[in-house]
Amino acid sequence: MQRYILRRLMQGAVLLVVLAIVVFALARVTGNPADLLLREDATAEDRAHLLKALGLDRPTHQQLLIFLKGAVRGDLGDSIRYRKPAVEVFFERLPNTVGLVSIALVGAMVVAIPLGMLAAVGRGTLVDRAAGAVAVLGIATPSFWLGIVLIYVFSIQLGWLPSARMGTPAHYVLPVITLGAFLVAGMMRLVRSSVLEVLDSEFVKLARIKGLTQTVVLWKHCLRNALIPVVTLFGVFFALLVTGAIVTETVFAWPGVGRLTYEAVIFRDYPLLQAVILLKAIIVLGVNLVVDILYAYLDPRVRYA
Amino acid sequence: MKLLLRLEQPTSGRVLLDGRDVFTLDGTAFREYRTKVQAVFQDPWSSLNPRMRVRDTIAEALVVNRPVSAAQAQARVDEVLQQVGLAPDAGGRYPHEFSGGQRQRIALASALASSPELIVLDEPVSALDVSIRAQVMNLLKDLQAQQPLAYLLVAHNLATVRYIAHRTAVMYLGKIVEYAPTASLFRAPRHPYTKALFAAALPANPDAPREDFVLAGEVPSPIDPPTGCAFHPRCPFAMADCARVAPVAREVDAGHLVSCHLY
Amino acid sequence: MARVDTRLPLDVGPETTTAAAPAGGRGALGRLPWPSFLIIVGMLLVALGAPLLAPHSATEQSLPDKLQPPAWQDGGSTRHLLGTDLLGRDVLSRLIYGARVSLTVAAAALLAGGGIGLAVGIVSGYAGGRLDSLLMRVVDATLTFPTILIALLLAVSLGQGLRTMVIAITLILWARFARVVRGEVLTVKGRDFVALARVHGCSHVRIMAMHILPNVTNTFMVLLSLHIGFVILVEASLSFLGAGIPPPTPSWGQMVADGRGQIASAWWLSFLPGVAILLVVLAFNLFGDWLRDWLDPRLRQQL
Amino acid sequence: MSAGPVLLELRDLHAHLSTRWGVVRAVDGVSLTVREGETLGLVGESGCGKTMTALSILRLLPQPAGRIVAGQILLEGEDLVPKSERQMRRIRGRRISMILQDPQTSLNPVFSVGNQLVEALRVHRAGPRRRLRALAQEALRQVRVAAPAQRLRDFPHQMSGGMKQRVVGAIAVSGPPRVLIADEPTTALDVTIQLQYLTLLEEIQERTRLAMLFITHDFGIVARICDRVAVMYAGRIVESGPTRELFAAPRHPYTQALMAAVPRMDESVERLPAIDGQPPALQRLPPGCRFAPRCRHADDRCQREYPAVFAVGREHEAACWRAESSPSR
Repeated sequence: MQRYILRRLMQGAVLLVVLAIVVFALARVTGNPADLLLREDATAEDRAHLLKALGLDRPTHQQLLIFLKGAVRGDLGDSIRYRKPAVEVFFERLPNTVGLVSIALVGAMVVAIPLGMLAAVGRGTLVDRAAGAVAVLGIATPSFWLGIVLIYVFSIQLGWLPSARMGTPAHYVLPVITLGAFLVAGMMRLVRSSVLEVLDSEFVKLARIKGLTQTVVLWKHCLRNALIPVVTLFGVFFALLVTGAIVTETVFAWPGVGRLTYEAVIFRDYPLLQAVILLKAIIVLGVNLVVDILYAYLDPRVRYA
Repeated sequence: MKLLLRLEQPTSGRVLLDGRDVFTLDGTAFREYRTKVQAVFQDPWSSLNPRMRVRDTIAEALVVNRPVSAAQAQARVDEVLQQVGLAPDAGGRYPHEFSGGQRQRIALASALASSPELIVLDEPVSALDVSIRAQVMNLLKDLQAQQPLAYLLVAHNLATVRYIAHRTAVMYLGKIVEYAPTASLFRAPRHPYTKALFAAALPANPDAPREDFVLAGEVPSPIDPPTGCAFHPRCPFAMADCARVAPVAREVDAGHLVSCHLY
Repeated sequence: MARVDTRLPLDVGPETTTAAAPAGGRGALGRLPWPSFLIIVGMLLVALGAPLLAPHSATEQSLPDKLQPPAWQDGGSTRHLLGTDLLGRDVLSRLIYGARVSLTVAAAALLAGGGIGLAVGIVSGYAGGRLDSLLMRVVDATLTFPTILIALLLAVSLGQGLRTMVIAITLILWARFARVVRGEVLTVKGRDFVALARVHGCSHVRIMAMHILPNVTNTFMVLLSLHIGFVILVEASLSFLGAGIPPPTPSWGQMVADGRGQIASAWWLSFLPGVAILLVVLAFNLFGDWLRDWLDPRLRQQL
Repeated sequence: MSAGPVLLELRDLHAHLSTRWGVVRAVDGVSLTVREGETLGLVGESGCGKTMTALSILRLLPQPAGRIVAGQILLEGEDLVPKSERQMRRIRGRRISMILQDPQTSLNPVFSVGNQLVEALRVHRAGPRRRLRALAQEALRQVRVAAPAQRLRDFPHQMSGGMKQRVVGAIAVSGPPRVLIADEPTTALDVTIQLQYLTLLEEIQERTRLAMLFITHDFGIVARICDRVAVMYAGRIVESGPTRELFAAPRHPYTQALMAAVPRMDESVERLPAIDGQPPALQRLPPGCRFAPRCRHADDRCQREYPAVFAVGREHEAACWRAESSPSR
């Protein structure tokens, strides 16, 4: 197990270096990053000045080395917009996103797992159809649009809930629903199909031959087996959300890393975007590793393999 | 078996066809080999490409190895379809329209198309139902009677072997432990493993004597076979030598070879 | 031609009824989802005939006409059936032209991403060994990385536009296709007819082309249909974030974004393009589900 | 082995499956009896309805496709068909149990063997964990698993197929049930392991005197362990009788043809008489005798009318018009 983790960490490190180089290269290949920073009325002198300040006047390979060295030390350059280290900006925002995402994920699981199981057990019944319809809708609804509709209905028309920024617990409600809608849909589908698969298995047949009650069959045999893909998905979702709650955070002006990413794009804050992407990659890799370890714990076949 | 079909490479040793080493063949000689050796596999549901017409499957070995015209290929397809007892219009259809027994006939037809010298039959009837099995076994016998054709039959069912094979080799963990004319082997099996196999095979006769020669233990992994005679850990007659020295084949009867320290 | 397992009529084992049991109440064999189908056909027609169908120009501004509500609301007029935006542009016309953008991006990205994925999947699965593990490592790395970030990064560095959008989505798509196709190739490869093809003397290229490819086309078609909705959503999200097709070319995601500021006074600006996205994605997804159930029920578990 | 009272009796059982290919009459009027301490072999080719018969008895037909449409299932005289799911749960495992065909998938891969065995024991008896654990060890010992204490901690994937099937056997007889249904339990096993397993089943039966319904397609297995045989074809039982008598003088043309078509171990045959054609699809059954299209003796009546069951010997019955000439019952 330790060797496995070590190997995974090594692989992750390689991946990060490759990604860092790609991010670095993209900025250079497509033009000088300095040009993105300069105002349109900047003079050639301003430009030269900026180049020197950013170290862009040195040969490319030196720039790369400096960049990588800095990255290893946790220095990914300064944000242009915020005028402070990009890493610092990122970590200021991170807790807000993690908070939002955790609530949405846990909420979605609480709804989706029982619902998915219910749909699987009552395959073909009204419950199943209703759940199926909800899932299909949830997946097809663009979350930015859902967010705006929710704001319109609950903030503007009804005035029940705040529409933007953080503060009270009430601020969480709409963003959580927006994120959760998609999550519930995806999870429910997955739980349903994996429970169905388990229900059709021979060992469930044997469990029923033993005379076990439906409850035990469901909550012991089905849940554990069906949870395996869900756990995988949980990790994937968590990573995706921490990195990809961009849309929701933008809609609700949520001061998290997603909104930060959006700002970096809109204001062409390249150092910040660079930092955000690399840091998010680290989060994704870390979460995936944890998921795989958890997976091995849930499924003994993996443990000894 | 996979080695013989050159689907995999051997670690040592040679495979000879008509006296030539199969693994050194290249170019035209190898193409020729591909036409001379054909195969029929166990599972009729997986051995036909569902997206190819029966005709194209049958003609494949011909088309890819020899310059033949479409008309020649078609003629040959009709010929072999008739040989395996299928209607000529079967060629234009897709495999899913056929039952297991018919599919196995198609598989046989595609093996026959290039007029091979040898057909490897890997458990050709074990996936078929009893009532279909006899049809296919009879067909195999008829085909051999009509043309010069050698079969290498791989089977675990002793009755099938007895019905089709002229000579029989018994394998345990990758080694041939006994090799004899079928009649001789069934009259007097010598190797303890062969005996155990015979005891374990259940004749369809309630009055058959019960030789309760039940083997203990399970088959060891072929990756790490036991030393000496691979069978010694399960052999009721194992002696001290069996664990150390691998036995060599000895002829105990006309053409009847056994690899066992008892003989 | 559907791959129908002809064993079923004979073999009444418990396993056969699994496939036979009504699958979630939907997806009965051959029952086309008509509403979805109509939406899809409608959208195709609208996109193709946009210049003929659109009552106004999609980009022409007319400030006096700004923020007119849809025809059925007070103050609405039949001149602008779905109202106008902040710059006085006709919403209906913009929606109609927006369909073009969505479909163009979807078609181009699916063609490129799907094609690459199919090729990589077949080669990777068939070759196996080191090439396979190398390619799959790349696929995994691509898949773990969040979609939207890739696109944002590209948009910022390559500049916004149709080309960037297609490249970005292709980068995301190929890995998804490659993984599923490879899995399918592995099962096809394990079947006896592939070994027999080698016994028959077929070359590797012939085996891939004649034996593997035709047996993964169903899967590929299903994958394509199931990803149309996904691509449209990604395109809309990127446009919403301002990293999509640059204005004034209308795209649905961008229309939702533009309407946000007026949500309190002119709800239709954000709402209507969103409904369009929802309907179209829904239609494509349902159609894809149906196609999957019809062509390849086994895929249900994987997708 | 002397046979005791009838434990399991099926009376004209019909079970249907609705599939997308139409209604499959998987079990179409099956009647049979199994006595205490007796093994009845249910023989037939794949898809003839053997497994569905077994699942019907346990009321575990695939849902919602499968359904018992008529007939009675009498377990010690008590009809199981009208029983609720709740009542059935008390019966399953304790009074009637089953061994499934494939040991590889019969055990849940994510729980240890001990966990699954204890679970089966706990269904029918309460007790402290330690005691159940000891009982589980004893159960494994009885199916001749070496080092049971260690094995209990193993996960299924760490065991060989034969070993897993022993565990499944231990679970099945832990009730201990009065009736055991074994559905091709050795088909997935090696020949040499198969004999070990059959011997084990015989031992268990001798000890507990349970009634066994043994489903197989292999006449060799039937000859070895069954007291009586029922031959099934296309959803119906065409012939049944004591093993020795049925093997010596099969009366139904299907049984005759089937037995003749099996190559023999003990004698060399030049040519086997094969049965032409193939079994009918169960959703498109012919109106008369199901075997008529393949039967060389079939006449008009066979095509029209399904034959009644005629007694052709002591406990020996055949569903064939040609058996009518024998003393009818």
